[in-house]
Amino acid sequence: MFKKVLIANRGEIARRVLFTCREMEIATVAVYSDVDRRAVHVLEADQAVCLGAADPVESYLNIDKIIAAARETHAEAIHPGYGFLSENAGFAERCAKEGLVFIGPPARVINDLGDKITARNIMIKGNVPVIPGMIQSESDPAVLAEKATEIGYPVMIKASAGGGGKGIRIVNTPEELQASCEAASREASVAFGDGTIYLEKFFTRAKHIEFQILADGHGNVVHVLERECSVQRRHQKIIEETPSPSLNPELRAEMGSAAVAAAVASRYVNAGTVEFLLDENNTFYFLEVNTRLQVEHPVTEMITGIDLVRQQLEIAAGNPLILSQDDIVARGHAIECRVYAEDPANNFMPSPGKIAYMQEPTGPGIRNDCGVYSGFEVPVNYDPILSKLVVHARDRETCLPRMVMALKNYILLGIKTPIPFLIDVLESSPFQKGQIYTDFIERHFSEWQPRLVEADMARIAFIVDEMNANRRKKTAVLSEQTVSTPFATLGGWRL
Amino acid sequence: MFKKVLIANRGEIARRVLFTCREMEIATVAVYSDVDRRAVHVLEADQAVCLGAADPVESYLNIDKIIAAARETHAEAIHPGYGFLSENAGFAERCAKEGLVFIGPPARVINDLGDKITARNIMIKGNVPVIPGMIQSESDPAVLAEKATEIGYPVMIKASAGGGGKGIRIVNTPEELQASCEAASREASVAFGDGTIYLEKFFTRAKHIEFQILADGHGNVVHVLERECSVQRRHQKIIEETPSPSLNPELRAEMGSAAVAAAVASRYVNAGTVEFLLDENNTFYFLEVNTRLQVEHPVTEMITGIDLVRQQLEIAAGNPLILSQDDIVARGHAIECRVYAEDPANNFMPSPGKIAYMQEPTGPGIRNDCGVYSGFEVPVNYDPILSKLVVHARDRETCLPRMVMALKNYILLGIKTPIPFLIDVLESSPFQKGQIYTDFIERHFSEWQPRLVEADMARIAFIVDEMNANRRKKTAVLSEQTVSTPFATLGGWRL
Amino acid sequence: MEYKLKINDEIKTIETTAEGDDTIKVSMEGEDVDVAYTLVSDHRIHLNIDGVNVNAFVMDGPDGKTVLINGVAYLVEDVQTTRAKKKGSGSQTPTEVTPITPSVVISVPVDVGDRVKKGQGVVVLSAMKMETTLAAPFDGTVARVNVAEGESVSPGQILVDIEADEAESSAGEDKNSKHEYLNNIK
Amino acid sequence: MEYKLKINDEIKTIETTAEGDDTIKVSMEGEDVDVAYTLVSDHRIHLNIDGVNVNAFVMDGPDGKTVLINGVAYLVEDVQTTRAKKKGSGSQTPTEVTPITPSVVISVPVDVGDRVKKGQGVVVLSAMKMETTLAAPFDGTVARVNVAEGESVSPGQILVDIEADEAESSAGEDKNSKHEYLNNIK
Repeated sequence: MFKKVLIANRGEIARRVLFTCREMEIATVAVYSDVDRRAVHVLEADQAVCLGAADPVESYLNIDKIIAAARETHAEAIHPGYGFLSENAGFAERCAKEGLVFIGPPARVINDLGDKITARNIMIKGNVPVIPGMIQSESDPAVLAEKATEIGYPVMIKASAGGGGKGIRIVNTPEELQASCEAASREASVAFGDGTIYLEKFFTRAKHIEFQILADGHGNVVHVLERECSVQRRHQKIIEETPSPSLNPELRAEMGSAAVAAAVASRYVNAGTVEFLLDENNTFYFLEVNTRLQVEHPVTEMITGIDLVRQQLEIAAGNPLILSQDDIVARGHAIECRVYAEDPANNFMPSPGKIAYMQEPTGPGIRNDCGVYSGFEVPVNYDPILSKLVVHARDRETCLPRMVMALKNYILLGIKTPIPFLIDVLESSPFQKGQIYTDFIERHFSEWQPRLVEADMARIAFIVDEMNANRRKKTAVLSEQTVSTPFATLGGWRL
Repeated sequence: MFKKVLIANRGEIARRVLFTCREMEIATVAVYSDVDRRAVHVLEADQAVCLGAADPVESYLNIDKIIAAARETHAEAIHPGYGFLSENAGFAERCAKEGLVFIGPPARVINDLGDKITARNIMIKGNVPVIPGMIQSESDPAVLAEKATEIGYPVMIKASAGGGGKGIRIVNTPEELQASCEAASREASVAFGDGTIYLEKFFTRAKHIEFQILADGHGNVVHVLERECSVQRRHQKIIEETPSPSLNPELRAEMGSAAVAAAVASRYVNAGTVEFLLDENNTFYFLEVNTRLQVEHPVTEMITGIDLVRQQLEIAAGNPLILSQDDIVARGHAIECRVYAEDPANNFMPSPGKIAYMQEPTGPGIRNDCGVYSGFEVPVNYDPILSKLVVHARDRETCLPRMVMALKNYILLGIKTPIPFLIDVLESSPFQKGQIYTDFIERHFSEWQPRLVEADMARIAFIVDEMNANRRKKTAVLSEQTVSTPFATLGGWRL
Repeated sequence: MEYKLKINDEIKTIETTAEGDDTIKVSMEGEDVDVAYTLVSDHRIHLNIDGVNVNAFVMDGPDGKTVLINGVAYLVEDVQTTRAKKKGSGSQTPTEVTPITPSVVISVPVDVGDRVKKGQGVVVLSAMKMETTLAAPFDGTVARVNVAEGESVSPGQILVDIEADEAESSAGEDKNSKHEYLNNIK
Repeated sequence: MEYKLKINDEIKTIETTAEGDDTIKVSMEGEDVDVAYTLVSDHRIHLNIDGVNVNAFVMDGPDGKTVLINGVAYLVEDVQTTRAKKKGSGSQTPTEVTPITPSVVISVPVDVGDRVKKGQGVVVLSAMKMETTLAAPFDGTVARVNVAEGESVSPGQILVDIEADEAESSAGEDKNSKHEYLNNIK
């Protein structure tokens, strides 16, 4: 096993990797940008190397600097986490060239699966069902219009190099097609440096079900069950759970086999996730493979007892999988809520700022993979995830109140969070019944505002606090972050 | 199910019960003494009733006041936690008389098993192996001397009404016998109001293995596997784990059956724990039944996924067990460390006081059942337990570094804790090898002092802190609690 | 003491009388409640309101206090004190080009002298991977651009000064070629 | 700055030179190290000592600072400043009957006028369910009993005043009948 690993990421996921490394007695090297000197991963790693300016291009996306940091600290391997360089084939290749182990799939696999069209073709050859759509990218409007008619509206425009909901457009009528294709291509171009697009059938009432896979360098492949990730806002998952309330054992086995087939077809190595779309007739289609550790990996860990980061490290070190498919058995139910610095009542606008006070929920079956702390200033420069709150209980019915309780006991002052929104979603009748589709939020919660049922208690708390105001150290009053304006409009997501 | 439950306890165990009640949508009533107004169970319960003065007799042991609190708040049932009134048959009886459900076994069972001699006789009739020893209590020195010779030295003097290590004496030679019997009787008299004693064979290299049992009111009984609790200081457990490194599947099945037989023989109802002694030849003997939730119950919950408090509530409400013996399967390994307010370098002397700062460890597989918080003043009047730190991992080998990491990340300033001691125990070779006997601490750690390997770093931290001393709100300097004196000697434990 | 406390546009008048240590009597719009409280920490208050226990977490802000109860944050303003302090800002329609949240400037698709229409994008910002476009609050002419690409900006900071037309102009063609870059998907 | 810092009887002399913001040079007994630090919170300091990262949690106390590193608490005393402050107490043999820790008095097995021998129990205390017996520090006569059963007492408080014999007496029978109540199991 490696003696030292560099973690090329920040916040909660860097800390997550750090935990497992420490347990395996692997020394850790954190890297950080100028604004992250006080970030948890820097405080907790054995060593930390400053990369440079806040802009990711100068720090977390800067391959040369990261390689230099690994050299300087004599790290043997690099864990990329998720986001940043985790699905960058060039980075994986560079690591290999430098004699460093990239903890993830080989560059070839990242390349093949990163190009959505290539991935579709691999899956078709591997007998993995794919969504009706184009098998090559296109820029000719006439061809696109013809294909769209062939597939049948609504269609979805996707970026060939895409991921994370970027460069995606849904087109309902032929009239919108051309403008949408141009916009999507432009957005993809900005986000990925590649404006290539293609079309797929769009399913209005679909579910997003994904399977965790593990594949070693010796030809062993297993799937580690599914995750239900249909609850999304702006194509980004916010609540994930496992087992999926939509699968029965037969369908689970069938989709699990397809996930393994996808891994085999792409000659996959390390941990990955095969994403499927499940339509209302329980027919499933391959969507894409995420060639990295997934944000929502903890729900799988909770129900299987498997440490996925440890598996990644073992595989990267060349060890064979010790798990066989029969060893992988679910126990109970797990749910994850992503807690972002954002305002759920205002279109999920980011809400960076200083965390004046934080208190994490605790209790049996509660895990909070957290990247921030009281007094930490959440930087404006990166993804707004603060933590992933995960609960585990014997079944879904028990899991739901446990998560609601945990959310109510999760105190974050100084920034806005989706906590009240998440509570309302979890307590809603369609969620409780498992009627979850990718349009869940738009359908049920598009005009969501917090229910201010305890306003009178809040007024009383105000008065009591005011009467005892002198007990608190006077801190500089935080700057205004609450005014909503109709003149701010949301744009696309940047990498 | 009950609509409202009164929790007749305090601190971490009251909070533990509260968590499950909340998940089951059962309203909670906390009770508290004058010094506990700021205690966690008071802050987190739906309602709280003040019982009276700090002295347990005026509050947590005061049956009349607790019954009145239950009446006043219309609670339907009372959960006694552990300690205090949890094994008080009179309290259970009084609850029944008042139409309140006591969440624990019937008074009859508590009575029978609370008297160690009666319990021994029940077990002998039920074919549960007992330790060679007397089957009735005795006060005649001549008879005691004769019995001791019959049993063979060393012998152990035990209080018939005993528990928690009180009233216990080990006698190695006939000369010591009479004085020890007198001292033990006196101590038992003070602790339990009953000076009755008896003799048992003493095993120098024994292990303490206990089995969790669950029995409903419909005749269903299961065991929920074992806990290894051999690491004890002053006859009090400090580290518990499951599975026991000493059991193989055959022995586990055999002892589990004996535990079920013990439950059946005593007509047990609700959750309980059958304690066994395991000698060097892997022969096991019945020790006693604890007729309540055990401090160390979380390790069982971690490996089985069963919420034992929920089981207690279901059984108390008259529902049949939905678990069969085959449903109870271990996954992974779990360890618990008890974190007390005490000084491990000074004979584990209690260290009450104000917690100036607390930071709980977090991470995958870590659970801290905690009854205190930053700013809380740990009262002098009760058991010094602060929290139970529990970790769960795939096997013992992985569990150990996870626990060490969690202990190192558990910050408590203002009081002394056994954390450095626990780390040294966990990292010691005999513990790592599972060579754990009840004399473990005396044998390996009797002269323990902290290893001050990072003293130079501490000096540097002092300087940096001093240079920036003005950043901290000036708080009243805590009173001196560190001087050790040879003139303080330890006495017995009070209930 | 009398308080006039506003939450989400609803103002309630509250009379308080101190009772003993850590207890007050509260009369809210005619209804009387007894409140016992424990100051648990700097930010946490435990309340017992007519027998019901509540944990409130409180923080001061420029517009009042944020009170967090059971996962929901309430912004509570003291109308008596805040009315004087604030100068007609609040939640009215903005008249200035300023970010909602601390951000980094991605691009400024207008130049000094450009004519802009109400609603036209004038600054593109990024905060935490999400892009936001700030639009002109009225028809007018760009008088000054105060920021450049890559700069960090904060709420309250005026990024672009626009001189309003005398009257709301109804004409005004879209002469900014970079405008296509912006897409309103709201 | 020069510090003389004592941990567990070992005193080291340390010279410090401020370097830049949040960095100092430390010379400890002739060895030089570079220290960069981050003040994470009131009690937490992150140190980088010659490239090695350490998290230290620090609290002020009457005898110096408690520094917690990797689970181990170090009591660090500044000998230069504390020597003046303290008056010869410390860890010498105690000469007063005072509790180690806040406790409740269970019983006082001596009366005023009783002759006591060194080591004889004079007060039984309880702290957190554990009983402790305080013993006479020398042979003498009980001059005053300052506490009663059930009272809460703190370190530093003199519970029983004992007037020492002129010379160490060698006789002195055990005339206190309650003495049997005490048992030394150490």
